[in-house]
Amino acid sequence: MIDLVLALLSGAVGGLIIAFMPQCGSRLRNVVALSSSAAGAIFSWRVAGAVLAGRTIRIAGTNGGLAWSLHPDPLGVVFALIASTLWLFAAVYSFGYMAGEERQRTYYTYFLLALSVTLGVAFSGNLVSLYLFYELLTLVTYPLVIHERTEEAMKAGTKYIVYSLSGAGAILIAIVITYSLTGNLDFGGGALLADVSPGPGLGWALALFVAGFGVKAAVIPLHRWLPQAMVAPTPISALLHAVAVVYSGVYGILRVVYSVFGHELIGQLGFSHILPWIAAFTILVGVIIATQQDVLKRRLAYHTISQLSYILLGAFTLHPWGLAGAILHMISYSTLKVTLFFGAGIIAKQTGKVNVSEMSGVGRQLPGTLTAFGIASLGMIGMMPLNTFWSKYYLMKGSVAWGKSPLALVLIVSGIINAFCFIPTVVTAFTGEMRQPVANKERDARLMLVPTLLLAGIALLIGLCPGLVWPGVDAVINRFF
Amino acid sequence: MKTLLDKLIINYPYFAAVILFLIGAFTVLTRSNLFKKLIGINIMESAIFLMFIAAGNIRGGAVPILCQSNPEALYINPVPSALMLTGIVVSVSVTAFALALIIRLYQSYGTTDARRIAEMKREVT
Amino acid sequence: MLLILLPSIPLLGAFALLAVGDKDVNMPFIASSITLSLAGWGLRGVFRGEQLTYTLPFSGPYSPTFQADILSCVFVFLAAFLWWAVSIYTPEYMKKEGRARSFDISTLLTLSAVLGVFLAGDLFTMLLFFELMTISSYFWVIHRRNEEAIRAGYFYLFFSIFGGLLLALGIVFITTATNGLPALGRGSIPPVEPRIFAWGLAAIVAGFGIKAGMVPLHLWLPHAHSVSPTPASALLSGLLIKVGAYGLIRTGELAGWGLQWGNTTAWLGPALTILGSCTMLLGVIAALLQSDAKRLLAYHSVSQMGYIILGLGICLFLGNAGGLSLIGAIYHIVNHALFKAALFLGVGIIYVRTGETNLYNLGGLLRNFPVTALLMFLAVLGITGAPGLNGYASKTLLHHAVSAAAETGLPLMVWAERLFVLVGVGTATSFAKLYYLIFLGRPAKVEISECESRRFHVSMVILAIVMLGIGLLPGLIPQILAVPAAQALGIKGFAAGIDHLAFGNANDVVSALITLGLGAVACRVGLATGVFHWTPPLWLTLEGLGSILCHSLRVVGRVANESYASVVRLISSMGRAIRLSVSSAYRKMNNSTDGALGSITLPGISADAALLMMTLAILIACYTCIDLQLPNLRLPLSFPAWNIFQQLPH
Amino acid sequence: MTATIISNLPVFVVIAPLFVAFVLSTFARRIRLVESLVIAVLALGVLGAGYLASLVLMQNGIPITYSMGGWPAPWGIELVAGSLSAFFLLLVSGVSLPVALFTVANMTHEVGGSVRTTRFYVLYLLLAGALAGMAVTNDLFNVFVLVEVATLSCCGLVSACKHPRAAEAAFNYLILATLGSALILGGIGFLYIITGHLNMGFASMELCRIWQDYPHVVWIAGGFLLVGFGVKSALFPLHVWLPDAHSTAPSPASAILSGLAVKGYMICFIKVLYNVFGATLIQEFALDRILSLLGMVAIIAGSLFAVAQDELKRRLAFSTVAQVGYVFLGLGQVNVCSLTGTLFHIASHAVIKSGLFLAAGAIIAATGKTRISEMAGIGGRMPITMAAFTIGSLGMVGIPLFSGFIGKWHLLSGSLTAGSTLAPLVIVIGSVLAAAYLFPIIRTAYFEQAQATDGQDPGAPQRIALILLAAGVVILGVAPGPFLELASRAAVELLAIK
Repeated sequence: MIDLVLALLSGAVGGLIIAFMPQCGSRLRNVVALSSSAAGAIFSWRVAGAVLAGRTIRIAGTNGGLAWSLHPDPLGVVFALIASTLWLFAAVYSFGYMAGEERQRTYYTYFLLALSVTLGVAFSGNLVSLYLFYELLTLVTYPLVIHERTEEAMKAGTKYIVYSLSGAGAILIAIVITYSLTGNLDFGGGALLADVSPGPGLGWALALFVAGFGVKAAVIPLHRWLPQAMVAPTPISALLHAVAVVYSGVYGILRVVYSVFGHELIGQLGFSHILPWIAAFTILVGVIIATQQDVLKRRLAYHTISQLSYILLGAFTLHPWGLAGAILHMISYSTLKVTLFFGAGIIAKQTGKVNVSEMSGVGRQLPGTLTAFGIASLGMIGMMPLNTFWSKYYLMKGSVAWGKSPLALVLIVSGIINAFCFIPTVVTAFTGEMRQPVANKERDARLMLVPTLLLAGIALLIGLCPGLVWPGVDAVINRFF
Repeated sequence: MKTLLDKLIINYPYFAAVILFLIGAFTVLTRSNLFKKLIGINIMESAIFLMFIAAGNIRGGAVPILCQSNPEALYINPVPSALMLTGIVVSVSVTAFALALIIRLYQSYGTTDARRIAEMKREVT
Repeated sequence: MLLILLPSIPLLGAFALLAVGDKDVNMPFIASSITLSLAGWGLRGVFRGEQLTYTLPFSGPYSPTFQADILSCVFVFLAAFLWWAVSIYTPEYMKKEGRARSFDISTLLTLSAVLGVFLAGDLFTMLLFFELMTISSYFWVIHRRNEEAIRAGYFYLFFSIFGGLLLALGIVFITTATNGLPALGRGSIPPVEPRIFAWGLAAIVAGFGIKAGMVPLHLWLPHAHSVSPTPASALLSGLLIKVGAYGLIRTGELAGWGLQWGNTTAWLGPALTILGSCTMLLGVIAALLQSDAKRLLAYHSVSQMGYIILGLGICLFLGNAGGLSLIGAIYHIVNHALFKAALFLGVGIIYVRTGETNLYNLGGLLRNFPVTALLMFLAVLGITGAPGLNGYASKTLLHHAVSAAAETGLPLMVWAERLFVLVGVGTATSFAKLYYLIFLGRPAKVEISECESRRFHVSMVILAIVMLGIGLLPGLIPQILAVPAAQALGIKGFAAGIDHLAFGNANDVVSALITLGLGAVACRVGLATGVFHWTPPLWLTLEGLGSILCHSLRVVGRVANESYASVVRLISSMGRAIRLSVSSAYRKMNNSTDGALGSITLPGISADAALLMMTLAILIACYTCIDLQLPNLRLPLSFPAWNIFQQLPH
Repeated sequence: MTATIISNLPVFVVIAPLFVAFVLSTFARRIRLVESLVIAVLALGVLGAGYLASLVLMQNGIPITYSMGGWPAPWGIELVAGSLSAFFLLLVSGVSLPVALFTVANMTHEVGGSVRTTRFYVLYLLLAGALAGMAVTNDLFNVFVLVEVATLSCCGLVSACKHPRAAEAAFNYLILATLGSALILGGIGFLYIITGHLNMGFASMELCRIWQDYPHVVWIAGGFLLVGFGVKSALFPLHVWLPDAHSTAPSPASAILSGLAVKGYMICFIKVLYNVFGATLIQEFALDRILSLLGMVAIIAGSLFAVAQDELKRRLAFSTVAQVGYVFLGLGQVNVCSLTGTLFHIASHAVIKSGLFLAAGAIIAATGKTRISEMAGIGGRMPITMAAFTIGSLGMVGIPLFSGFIGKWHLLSGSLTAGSTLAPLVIVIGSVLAAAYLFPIIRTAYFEQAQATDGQDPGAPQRIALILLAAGVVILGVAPGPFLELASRAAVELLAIK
């Protein structure tokens, strides 16, 4: 119980300390940021340990006829673990990346607040709390998106907030529909709507939920904010726009499918049979668009769009294996994508190069970075020694077992396009001619490089021994099936 | 047709009220002079007063002073009249306030014609 | 434990090499020697019929398993031996190419990966090492770092990645269909869902087929093999593509040798036969047309892989009766590894000394390279199937098997038999051409650098001795390796057949000689008429098709992107138009001065009052019309035309 | 003693501010005394209202009745303090106190001269008294009188500044408001003609008995009342007076006008609608559908207009137009949940909007800038003001944890219960549009590069006022408990009347 509260508060407290600390030095600020994200991670791990061991942790209350509740279940703690662990890495990376930047105080304040809110999303035990933290996440991350304060950044921020709030509006309607059907919004028991007979109201609710959370999950017609939000500093792009924020959308959809509707009911709604194809469409189109982008971060952004739909695909298969794939992909993809973003950030900082076409030869200047980048690229394809293989494997298995083998083919095709997307970059980075002189050689990149390499290592380790993360996956499956 | 005519004749105060109301409304709508607008408002309010008082009237009724000798006598309803006294007070205060405002506008713009005030404002901006 | 130790020795070697820096250590030699001896010592039990297995105690969905049966042993020995032989050659050769250390590291990693593939006890582990092999051998291909190498590298990498993905897909299908873990070396698991199982087999065949250079998935092979440094080419052609063959054999095992489950797997034999025949034929035709020595050899690898795949196909087709064919295939794998490595090494020597691999720029080098010429001659005889050398034995076995299949009367098999003979002639022709153009013929005007090194010849001599030994004792390998391997794989009931087989059969010898003769004649004719210079139009060559494919992929990408961009533009312009019109509308309402909505001015009050009155009038009208039905404000809850929101009918 | 206090409480909360208002002008020169008197009487009002509310909550639905002059119900004027009254009294006193606090030591500058300031306070207290009266009255004609008192004091407040624009706006407002009053009076007249009662309870009973005999008259009465109260409470097509009036008034006046005055008319309308007509007649005469249609139009149109404004106070004024739409939308969905939501929305909007106007006033007073585009970087220079503004905005958009969300939640779920699907959509679109017109202000204030360096947070009373209102937004959002309880009881009581 106390762990849960501490996990939730650690980020917020750190953020507020930084916000109200009078003109502190960067060293002190870094210490606060590191310790509060470390605290968030540690307490999340403790919560996770307790939850996976089968204990119930629940804090709940009612507020004006609306119950709120914090009640982490396996799915929630998996998300919380991913987020809080990666936050730690991103914090360390930020120390290197943000050194010498303007507006660091604002940056770290919101960076840490976002940790709390993300954990809130993960731990929320009913739809109202989920909605609350989902909305707050938008607001807290907005200042991070517009951190550069350029016109482009402001535009991106506006787009981000408009998309997110519209999505949240759709979710609100859907929540109210759910509430009017059942009068209960708690995730604690079985699926909320399990006893409701299928009808048009349910179809609307599902459509609104998916559309609402789909905004943050960047499902294709609703994805436009994501590539533009990449004007944010790299740690933010890495953490928020590849993991925390977009995962809150994905997590929401997983919740909706398994906790609100339940896989049995949702299978009876005709609409649910269209959903995996939307995900498949997003997977393919996203990655194809990604291959055509020249700006590396934009490429990564479109690639994110594609990869997020892997998770959704797994969720929509309504099969234990598909769900296992989705959870595994949440874990694996986040490590790899953060690695990729970190790599892109280091390249941009150290050489000033942001375009793929300029990157020939940077591998010789930054071998460690590009090695990590290369490993992550291979992972994105779904090659064996990396953790994404397992997620892909279970995703495919889920779709085959569900009787939709073409979806497995979609994953294969997407894998090969992924190869086209990143491999040439890495190869030319190592083998190509260096076209321009190096911009910024003196900067000490160790603070950035160490988390990057560590993450790549973790990805490899999980790939070799998926048993490391399997208890979490297993618990999630047992929770819902 | 006969019944309509009957109704008209019997309910003539109401129709007078409607006509007055329309006259007032027409004045408010079409006159740009602020005083005339104010007068229009007053006419409209008078129409409402008339309607109320007419509603309280009972044909052949006596003045509503309680008379011990003839308890069964028909009185007109005194309540609407009393209410309208309040209404008239309200109306007067509104008129006074509006006049004060008109004076202030006249001091600022030198005219009481709404259209000219608008033109002057447009010239300033 | 030993099973993990074997792959990790080269791995440790690679790390050691990374650690020691630029010292001059022939680490591949050391590592492969250790591996070879360790394997010889440790795997001897396998030949007594044991099967070694070892499972790493990992929890979760994947605990890596290793196993060694006789088939694995054959391949492990072959790999270790070949690496050992080639590593003697490498240091001298790499003096010309440079960057020896990185080459050695990738060599060691590849050895580790290859051993891992052969010793893998389940499909996941196999895939793991398979992918590792792809990555490590990729560095061979791009070793020269020039544009051609990079291009070939892309070809190689993308094809291999695709292969890996197909394997993954196949594993998914098979595990789903059988509801079991995909173990290797333990026979087959009956499928629960035959259709999915069949799809899985197809995916796996395609996946391994890519590595094995199976037509039409061989496009990467000639490029990759010809641009990499010669020792790497030797190992690529000699062993790496055999990994594909190994995988195909294991696939056959998984499929229960084709006959157990009716239609589910019965298609596999004929399909592989067709693919094998095509591979043979196209490989040899392409080889005939090459002018580059290494490329010719690379195409020949394709062609020879065709033999092996054909053998496997026939085995699957005939089932237990086709054991001969499987033995032939395994035998041919061994032989081809030996002579193809030798051939590449020979060409490498020529390249090191002359800097030239184009056949038409060479000639008459017999005087300058007598030893090399002799050794190359042996290797050429081997590959063309001359009696007395190793190729003859395996080809004869395969020929017998094909003939046996042709006796079933199936047109496919009859044609396969005819093709087999034809390809034999083609092989002879192309090697006659190779040998003639390099060592015989007109002396060429090439500069020959001095640095005759013994070490070049040592490895070739080792290979030649083994070839000769096998050639002279053709029954040895089948008896100690191939037959037990096949039996362990579950093929029974052919031991009698092998005993009867006399490799010195006059018929076979004569036909082999006739083939050689025809080949020589054809070569003469070809050289005279210039047929070998014919370059087929681009669309006809598979490379051309490949580049067209590549190009069209790129076009698809671009078109997709453009259409995406245009959709986005369209939507955003629509959005902007709507926004503009709305905003202009409400700006108009907002800013107009003379009594419109929004902002009122003093004269505007008239209009406002009018509006008010109108509203009142309308409302009163509404009320007065007694049964006024307001338009129903409810949205329809269900879509009229498509009822996706409704419950499904069933 | 206690019994006396209790029975006189309804009239006390009305009379006290009115009385002080009359007394006030005698101290015109001693502005400090005037201010402290105002604060004192309003604080007393808060206490009284709080006590009344707790009594009502404890009494479980039995209202406290007070008959004026000792005349019992059908003849005399009756004051009834039920749940609705307690709710609105609490709101009036709770909002008018911080707003008055904001004016302390601040108004002389804006209004000019201490005499004028005293007059401002007189009007302010008159308005507060009238609003309190609206909360407790149970008599139709009394409603009209109080509406007129409120209207006149509103117009006075609007014209408090010396600026000619203020006089113009006030005149416009006066004309339209009087027109509205005339209509309201007409509507009351029609009701009186057919029922013969002015007491709402009796009128309702009578109306219930005879409405089928005079359907046309009932319709006309309803129409008159709808349009009349529509004008007063700025329902969309009739809102034309509001933006000018609310943006030219002094900021505290704007706060009280947007926050409370408009709400007073709505409460009256709710009383007339539900206490006299009753739920059955509302549905019978399709008033519900008309109301929700008008509400939806108002939400969308008001929000769109608000987005287009660059002047801060005008934007907030148009936002009021939009928020009024929610109330009418909620009134149109005749069920408990919606009515609860409506009432709660009234409360939350009162708190939020007065906070926003006060913050805007503080900014304008400190920097002299009225346009949003000129306010770049103001957040760093006036942290408390902008923090209050931000909290208010979040509440208005309907972020959970802030008061707006709870009202919207009930509105949404009520309209879904009523079976409407368009209404939830409009509510949500309204929220998004609210974000569209409020968040840019916050963005400009916090995240744009500042050119100017002037401006700082206002003095202590102003800060306290802002903090109180912001805290109110949060408290209503986090722990709405008794307030929501009162609202839902009021809703139940309103629907219980046949």
